[in-house]
Amino acid sequence: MKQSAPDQANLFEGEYDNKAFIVELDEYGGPLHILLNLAREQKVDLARISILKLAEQYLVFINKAKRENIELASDYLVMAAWLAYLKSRLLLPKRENKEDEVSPEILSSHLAWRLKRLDSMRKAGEKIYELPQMRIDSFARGINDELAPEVLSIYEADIIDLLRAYGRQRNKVKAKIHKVAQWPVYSLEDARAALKHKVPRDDKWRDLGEFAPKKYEFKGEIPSAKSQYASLLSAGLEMVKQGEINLRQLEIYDKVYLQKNLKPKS
Amino acid sequence: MSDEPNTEQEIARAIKDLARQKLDLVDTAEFLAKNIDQVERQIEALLFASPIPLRAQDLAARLGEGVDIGSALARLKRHYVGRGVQLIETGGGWRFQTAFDLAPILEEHKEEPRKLSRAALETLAIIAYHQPCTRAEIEEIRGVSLSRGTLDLLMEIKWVRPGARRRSPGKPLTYRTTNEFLAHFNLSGLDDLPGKTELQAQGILSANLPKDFEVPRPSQNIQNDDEIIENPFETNESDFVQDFFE
Amino acid sequence: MSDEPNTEQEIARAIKDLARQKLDLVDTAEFLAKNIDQVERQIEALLFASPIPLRAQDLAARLGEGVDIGSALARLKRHYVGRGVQLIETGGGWRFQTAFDLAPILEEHKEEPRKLSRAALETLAIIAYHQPCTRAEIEEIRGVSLSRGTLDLLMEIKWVRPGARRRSPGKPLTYRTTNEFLAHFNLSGLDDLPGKTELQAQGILSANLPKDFEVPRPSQNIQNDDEIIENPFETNESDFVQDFFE
Repeated sequence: MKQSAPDQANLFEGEYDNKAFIVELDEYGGPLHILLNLAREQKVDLARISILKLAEQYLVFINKAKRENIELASDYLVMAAWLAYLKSRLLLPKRENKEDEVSPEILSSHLAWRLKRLDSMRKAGEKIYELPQMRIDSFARGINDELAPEVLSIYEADIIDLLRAYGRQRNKVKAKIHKVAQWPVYSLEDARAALKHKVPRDDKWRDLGEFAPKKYEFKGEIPSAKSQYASLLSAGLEMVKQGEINLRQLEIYDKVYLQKNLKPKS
Repeated sequence: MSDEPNTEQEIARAIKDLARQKLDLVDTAEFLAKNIDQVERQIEALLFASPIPLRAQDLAARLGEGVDIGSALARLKRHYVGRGVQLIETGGGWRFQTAFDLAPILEEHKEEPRKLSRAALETLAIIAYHQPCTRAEIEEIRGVSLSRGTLDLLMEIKWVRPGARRRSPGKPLTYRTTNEFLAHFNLSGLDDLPGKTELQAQGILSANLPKDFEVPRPSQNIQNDDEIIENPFETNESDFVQDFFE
Repeated sequence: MSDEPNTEQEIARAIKDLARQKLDLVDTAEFLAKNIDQVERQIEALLFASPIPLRAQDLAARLGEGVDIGSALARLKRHYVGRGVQLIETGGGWRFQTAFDLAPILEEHKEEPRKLSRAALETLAIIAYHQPCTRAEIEEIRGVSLSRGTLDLLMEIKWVRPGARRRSPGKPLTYRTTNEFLAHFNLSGLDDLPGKTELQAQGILSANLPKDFEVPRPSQNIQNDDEIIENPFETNESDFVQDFFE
């Protein structure tokens, strides 16, 4: 980490091949990190960096990357757009502040603050690693044959153990549910596809039952006639709504008839 | 006005620093008065960190030529006389060990930390999420029957307790987790148990679960109509407050 | 004549006994002069024998009521100042360990430092200084979404653990550092984290950004920490339509 921190300056100068570039991007994570490294190049207090300069450098960076045909994550491009916007706001003469707009100065001071926070967290991580560590700088007792006083509890388990145990069980249950879930129904999607395909060319009324699939068309168990009819009717109603067909039933308990709608609504 | 807290903080910090420096000075003075030589310190650390007793020649090999190991060992042994830890020479070499007369306070709790068995851990997890739940429900989720010992063990270590009886045929007993359970797992309440989304984000639950798959929120189940409160004195106040505010 | 060897033996034994008694006397005198109290000895032995750091309350549980553990620990710590072995308070517990300056002669026990990726190190630092904090907060500070493996790794090595849920919409899980983390880095507590006071004074740790400021992050919505509250009544609409017609 400390020693392996890649040299972002070099990377930025373009002394990279595509592969290394991508790897470095992974290492860095994202736009805020790139910005932070660019900001560090300005070698000033992070609170006083020029956001304008930073925005310019970042845009150059993005353009360069584009020229190199590097696939950039959308994060990078969104950040670029945002910075371009901020830059233009900073450059434009000041106008009356609209109520719903935050002044670019505030935006850029916040950005500077965020960079400073990220920077201090990064440094803090390195400082933690510089602390004396056990089994490196200091050692516990070597012999362990003595009685081990364990006062906390005899049984050890942590929350992760517990959650994993739970997950193991429930993931198993999931498989069971899957098997049960295979209920032979003629799905609405299937009915819709079949009906679309079979709509007659003329405007003769036909029994809706005629559009039911043949037995051999089903792969697994054959769904009940009721299921087939219900789905065909649902799909049919949908098509009526779209003006593709007409449906009619002359009286209760009678069959439902289907006809192609030759005069679709304009 | 706005910098007042800062000033106060700074004064507090300065006082702390002074106190620390004073302590350091005292320590240093004491240290100098102790007159511990470097060889003695080194031998002390070596014997302490070594997994096996070390012979004088082992120590010599580590500390280099011309070091008087013998007299340093003698000094070190003298230093530990009467303390809770002793420097002992055994057949194999020198080692530190606790004083014999203190064995009783060490022996008293000789138990080794043990891992909870897989069955016990799984049962515990199911009770935690699905409580109050019956033995039959645990068995249904685990897909195997529950040995008697498992629930007994969980109750013995006070992580699980019997709850009320379910108002269903056979009036089965339900089980719940205890406050000790919450304390051991650093949970401030049952609703601290992560839900489906988090379990999936952590890769603990499979990502492609059926839509109707649910991870119960245990806190929601606490006041269950199906239950008969068996123990009139058992009021679960904190649970009530939780329900009330949710 | 036949008892001559016996007499000789007896004389030899008597001399030996005398010598031993004299040594014992010297030791006893020295011991008395040392003025070690029994509690200090007991704590010394307990901490010495324990494979894990023990907290003051653990010691109290062993030594019984009415024992002033605190002052005995302080005396013990003072006693070990400057020696090859030190008494350290870390993560709420106490343990003996070798003095830092002696690490070179203990080279053979040294382990390879754990290598953490930059992402993991930053995440660790953010959790350490901002805890308890949620995944979303970590992502907000780093400006990128957190890959699942990073937190897993930190939890795997037991430096980070899940904490309580945040009482905010979605009840996201928070993360904390563990006592093992403190113990590994010889920190006596979270206040000892390097630069903590300075960072606090600068407002880096406490300040929340005003809502108007947000650097856009397209991935923000993809990995969402927020928990979906499972609704048992949530029905799938297309299913409903089918049911209706059946």
